[in-house]
Amino acid sequence: MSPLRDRSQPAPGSDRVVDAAASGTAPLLAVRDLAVDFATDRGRVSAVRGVSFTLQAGQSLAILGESGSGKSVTGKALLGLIDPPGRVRGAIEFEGENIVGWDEARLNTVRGPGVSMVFQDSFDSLNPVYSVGSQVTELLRVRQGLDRRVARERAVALMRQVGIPAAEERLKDYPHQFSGGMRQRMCIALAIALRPRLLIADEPTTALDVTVQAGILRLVRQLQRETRMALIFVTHDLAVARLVASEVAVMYAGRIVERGGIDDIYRRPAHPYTRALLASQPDTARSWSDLRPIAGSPPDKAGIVPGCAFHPRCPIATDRCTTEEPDLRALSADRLSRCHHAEEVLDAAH
Amino acid sequence: MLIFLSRRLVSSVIALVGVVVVVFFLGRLTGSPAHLYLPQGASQEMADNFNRTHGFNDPLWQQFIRFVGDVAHLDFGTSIWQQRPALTAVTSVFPQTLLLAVVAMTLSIAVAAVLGCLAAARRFGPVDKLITFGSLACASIPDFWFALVGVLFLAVHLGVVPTSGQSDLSSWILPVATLMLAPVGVLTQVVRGAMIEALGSGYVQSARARGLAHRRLVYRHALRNAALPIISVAGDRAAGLVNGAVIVGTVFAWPGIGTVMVDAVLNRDFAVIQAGVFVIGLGIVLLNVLVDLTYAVADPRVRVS
Amino acid sequence: MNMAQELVAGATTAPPVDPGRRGSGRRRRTRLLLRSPLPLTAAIVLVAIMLVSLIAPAFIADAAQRQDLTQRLSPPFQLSDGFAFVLGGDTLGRPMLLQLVVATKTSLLIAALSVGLSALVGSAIGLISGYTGGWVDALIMRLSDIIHTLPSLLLALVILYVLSPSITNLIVVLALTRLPIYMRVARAQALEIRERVFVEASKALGSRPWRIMLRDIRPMVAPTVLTVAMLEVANVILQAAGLSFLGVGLQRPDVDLGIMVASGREYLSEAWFVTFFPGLLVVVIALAANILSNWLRAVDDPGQSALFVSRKSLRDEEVSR
Amino acid sequence: MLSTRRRPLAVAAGGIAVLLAAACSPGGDAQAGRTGGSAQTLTIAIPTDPTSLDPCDSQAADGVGTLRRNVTESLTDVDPGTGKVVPLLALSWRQENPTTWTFKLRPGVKFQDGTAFDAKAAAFNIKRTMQPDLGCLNLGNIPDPFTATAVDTTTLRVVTKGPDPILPLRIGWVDMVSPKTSMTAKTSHPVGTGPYTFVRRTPGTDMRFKRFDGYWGSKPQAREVRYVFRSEASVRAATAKTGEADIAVPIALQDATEDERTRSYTQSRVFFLRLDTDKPPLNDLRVRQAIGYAIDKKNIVTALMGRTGKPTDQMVAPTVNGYVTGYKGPAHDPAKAKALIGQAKSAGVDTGRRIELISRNTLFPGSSDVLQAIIQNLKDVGLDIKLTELDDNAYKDKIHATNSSGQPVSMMAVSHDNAFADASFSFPKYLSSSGTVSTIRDARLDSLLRQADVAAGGKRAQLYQRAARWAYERNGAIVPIAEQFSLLLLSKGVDYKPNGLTGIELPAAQVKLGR
Repeated sequence: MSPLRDRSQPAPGSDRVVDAAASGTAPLLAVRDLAVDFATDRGRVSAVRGVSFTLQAGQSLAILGESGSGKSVTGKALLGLIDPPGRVRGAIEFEGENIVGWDEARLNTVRGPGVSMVFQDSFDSLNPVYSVGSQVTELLRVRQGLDRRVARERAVALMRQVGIPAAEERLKDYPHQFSGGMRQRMCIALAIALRPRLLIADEPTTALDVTVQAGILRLVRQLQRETRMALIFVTHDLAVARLVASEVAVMYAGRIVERGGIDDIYRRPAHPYTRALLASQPDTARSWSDLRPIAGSPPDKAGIVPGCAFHPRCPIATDRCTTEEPDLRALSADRLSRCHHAEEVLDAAH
Repeated sequence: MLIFLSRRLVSSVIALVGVVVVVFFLGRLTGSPAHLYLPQGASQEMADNFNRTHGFNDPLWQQFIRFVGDVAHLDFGTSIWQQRPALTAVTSVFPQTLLLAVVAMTLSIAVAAVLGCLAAARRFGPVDKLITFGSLACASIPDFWFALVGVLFLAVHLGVVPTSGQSDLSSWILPVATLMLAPVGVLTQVVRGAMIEALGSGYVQSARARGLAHRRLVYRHALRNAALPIISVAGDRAAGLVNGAVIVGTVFAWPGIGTVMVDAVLNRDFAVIQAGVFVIGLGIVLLNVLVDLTYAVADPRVRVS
Repeated sequence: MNMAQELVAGATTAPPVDPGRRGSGRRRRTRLLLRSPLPLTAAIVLVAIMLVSLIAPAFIADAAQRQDLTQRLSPPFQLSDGFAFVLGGDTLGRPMLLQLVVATKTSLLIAALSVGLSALVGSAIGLISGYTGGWVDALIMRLSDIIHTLPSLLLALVILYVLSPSITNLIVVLALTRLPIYMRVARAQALEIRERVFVEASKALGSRPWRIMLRDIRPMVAPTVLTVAMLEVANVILQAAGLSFLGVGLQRPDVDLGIMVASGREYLSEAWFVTFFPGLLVVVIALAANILSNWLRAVDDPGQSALFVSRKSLRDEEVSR
Repeated sequence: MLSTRRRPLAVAAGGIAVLLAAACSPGGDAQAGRTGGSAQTLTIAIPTDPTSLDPCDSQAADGVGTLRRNVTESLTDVDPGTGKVVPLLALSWRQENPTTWTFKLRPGVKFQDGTAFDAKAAAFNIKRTMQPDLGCLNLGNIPDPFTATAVDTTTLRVVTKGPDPILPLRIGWVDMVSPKTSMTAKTSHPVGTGPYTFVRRTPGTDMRFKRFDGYWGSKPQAREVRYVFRSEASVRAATAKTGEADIAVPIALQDATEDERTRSYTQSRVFFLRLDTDKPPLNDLRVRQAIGYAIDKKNIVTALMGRTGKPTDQMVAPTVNGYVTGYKGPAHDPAKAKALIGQAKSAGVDTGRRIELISRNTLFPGSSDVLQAIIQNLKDVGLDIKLTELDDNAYKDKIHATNSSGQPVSMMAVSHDNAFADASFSFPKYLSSSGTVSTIRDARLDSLLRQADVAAGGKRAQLYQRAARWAYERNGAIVPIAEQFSLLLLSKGVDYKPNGLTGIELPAAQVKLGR
């Protein structure tokens, strides 16, 4: 797919089917034909190439993909965090308003109480020169107009809520004095401090030990249930996604290649990429022979191949796959796949 | 932190004494300044006399031992030229230099902070390019040349500032501007770089994701972090200010350590040279301690480790 | 060096250069250079100045020194006296243009030699210091402190009065005063690299320390030192000019840009061009060198100070963030 | 990156505005230091801080007189117009016999510390100046120390070792300080009998005198005198142009104004080269003479020194009694110079050897250019000359190292003044075998100088002139280049007529402040 085509018209195979499926109540978030590209010295490079999906209040969606698949960029775009030389097109409707093109000040009304985000690197996400307490209270005082004392109480409550022991004493501590897990809990506390209706978590556990991961994931799920906020959980790990999300969108080369209920996809992937992804993960592989890395290397964003983006790495690719790009098709009411051979893959999973 | 500081302080002072020793021997290499202080046609007897009075004809090791003994109780000897204790000769003018340096550095940091932030906020834009080019140009101009052109233009042609000397506030403009030239050039680059890094960092990004206003991001979150490299480079540059003070002293006859040291070198006034080196060195050592302390205040990570 | 500097050394003075990408880096740099107008201009100007000043003096050295008192302070931009006098005549009626060419050669030579000398010696000492560690390191670093503590101009002043000014002494003094910079950069790099696995492996294989330093560490430190050295060229030219101003620079008839600016300054109000042109040339050379080295740092450390990189030439690292 | 916004720009602009405002706003004591001052203060910009503040070092006044005739006075002075010795603290004197003199001192004179000036004080001062331990620079003009005793309060008897016909002139180099001054250590707080009291010197910045109300003579106009040190020549001149100083002295040729505010004065100063005579190729007379022929004085001096120089063939100015009226030295003749060198060469002299031309940075403004031009001339006749400019200390070491075997062959650039206009302050030093800075070893010259030294009046002048002629024609170790004139610049409304003594004494009383 040439970048030119991206610019001139909506990408083919946009996910309108899902819109139709979800058209009961007004969705919390509706993303339409989201495309993000960046200017580089090698020309424009597309990171996200026409992503559409909707999310209902309280719903939890995992965006799954390798690094470079565009999943993180999608997450950032939802918060208006893409800066020049990046460019965002399409529509991001949050509570019915398209935030694409809004200026910072207007975006700031949504950021926080509307949408909030937890980043992968908790160490980098906290300002090293301020105590965690002051970072939380700053937010509460600035955004909610609380006075110093109330903000402090609320900060302690938040820290307790995210499971930080001895919260009161730790207010004065600096980020570097916290362990990785505790730091990520602090980040979560900050992210939920303004009671967002949508929380985007961008690989929040990737940098953590496995034992700590579980705690964070439990916390995220628990918070999501308690506060009834919607959740977009960006990860490369399907097993992790399964613990926190009910829906999953698999991204490859800037597009959603498969979408559906998480358990369903986990059991019966309908795209060869999803299947390969599952096989590459130790905890989903059923035996050593199943555990294998995906052949080939992730696509080079600057030069997308014609046809299906995955075909160079696809074990079942046919001639058609090298020339014709597949649409995201509905396989069932809640199942979408962008593969010419989706049915075969689905059947093979049985 | 305190242990670290005190250890550094001790080793710095040892280094400083080393400097003074090196300067001592360097000075002795030039030989006795007898001819400078004695009449034309002075007899050998007078020269010997002069050397005896000032201890120049003792064996070098004896001179050195005496010197070390004196320095141990901060006695740097008497200035041949000024006929008063060398340390007094230096300390009486050092505050002048210090004041000038502090003013110049403070203004440099302020100007650099403003320009650097501006450039960082408008990264790659024309404003950024202008500021970057300008700051590099600042760092590329010979300071004495700038000073002289300044005198010619501002003092002689326009008459808005005095040519030289220290009098009212306007007499500060040219010396301070001359001293600021290099630091502003370098610091603007540092501020810009540090701000770009800080603004692109995860904590600013995540603070932004929480909807904090841009101003707050720049001035509370980014600037405080960007201050760290600024502090250290500014500290480093402070030593260079003494170089500038020499130029400013020569061109503007600005009172201070610069002129005294140059005159001391010209007059072979070893006692003053040694005392001057010691005082300047001590000043810079203390400045480094101050920088470390400021750093510790600005960065909690340093404080704890 | 204080703690603060140690912490930020990587960020401000010594950008880490990924040694693994040196070969491809050079090509990439060339490619990027061709796309960035300002650094490209700076590079062209520098190369042109270098070529002219290296080749031309062989032909014009005599003409440049030839005095003609009738041309004393003859104004610039007049072709009636020949092209050599297009920038006017100096205080002894020597053609400014030719003097400038010869002076530039000397200045560049002094800068190159003293920067080379201090880079070589400084980084060697820094390497040894960083690699050896312990009391040797402490001693060497205090030594660096000693030199660094003294204002370079005063140090040079004292030394040059003792040694009497000459080109060799000037180069040595300039090299000496800039030594600590390289010592620190090389040491910091050596410290970091020392910890890397392959040096450990080398050690395990029984290599002698100097072999490790020479074969394994030196090639990785070199690029950083080079970048710093580039920046230093401008500084050294300026410093040499300052020394000429204080009367301890070169000795006529040897002529560098510094002595031209310095001796011409007395005629500032009467014949501006005698000091203006050499001054301008100092600024141009220093500025070009500054721009180039700034740009080099930017290329090697894009997040930091990508300065003259146009929006277009931003690297794709940004995309995957 | 964040998208751009107005706010940081506004903040930045505001910041700059504040800075500019702060930098430009006038201070509380604005203008206080701007003008040289009210009519009360006379401000004089001079190049450097005096090396010594002891009046017995006043001859090394670095080209500008400060203390003499302001803070201190001596027994006698010279009338700059006539060159005659005139009374100052001594009212009259008489030569009792060839080695004994009696001075009648001015009564009722007080030092600024209240001590009375009497014969005892004068004797104290003569003893102090002659004291070898003190190393007074003025001793350079007193080759043979003399002694003094007080006969009564106003009568002083001075005894010289040998006959010294110019003792009344020479004794002018003994500046009188209060007898409370240390005999063994130099002072940095001089107390004299002059119209001004020394207040303080701030090293590297300025020096202040204030009017002494107990002065015996008439009160000078300025209540205060302030010397400011401006080493950068253009800046020094600028201080008088802008009115920050009333007088800038000396100034460089290129800083001179066209109007009458720029005044020139002579210090009976001559710029010459002093050649080695003991090392090849300069040990050959022909080579030394060739140098005289090779240098195009007229052209160089006219072009480079302008009104500050006049080509001369003699090492003293016309005011000095050793000046030979009508004497013409070798004219510019490169062909002859080449021929002489050729002769020397064929006689086996190594004429290709490199000769060092040693000068000092501060010889005179623009000296470096003049020397380079001279070198060009010498190169043109086939000599190899290298310029070495030293600072004062190294230069003084070199000039005293006459004919020392370890040194490479050299010639020195010398700028020598003789304000008191007696050849004895010049010739013995440079021409006699025992001269401290002389490279000449010539018995005939020695004897002429010895005779001249003890002669007086017309005989003295005649003998000195014979010695001079002999040295110029038969020896060639001294190559005179130019008689020098100094320039000073007056601020608007200030009047001062410089004279032959300005270089060593600039009495503030002679300056008229217009304001």
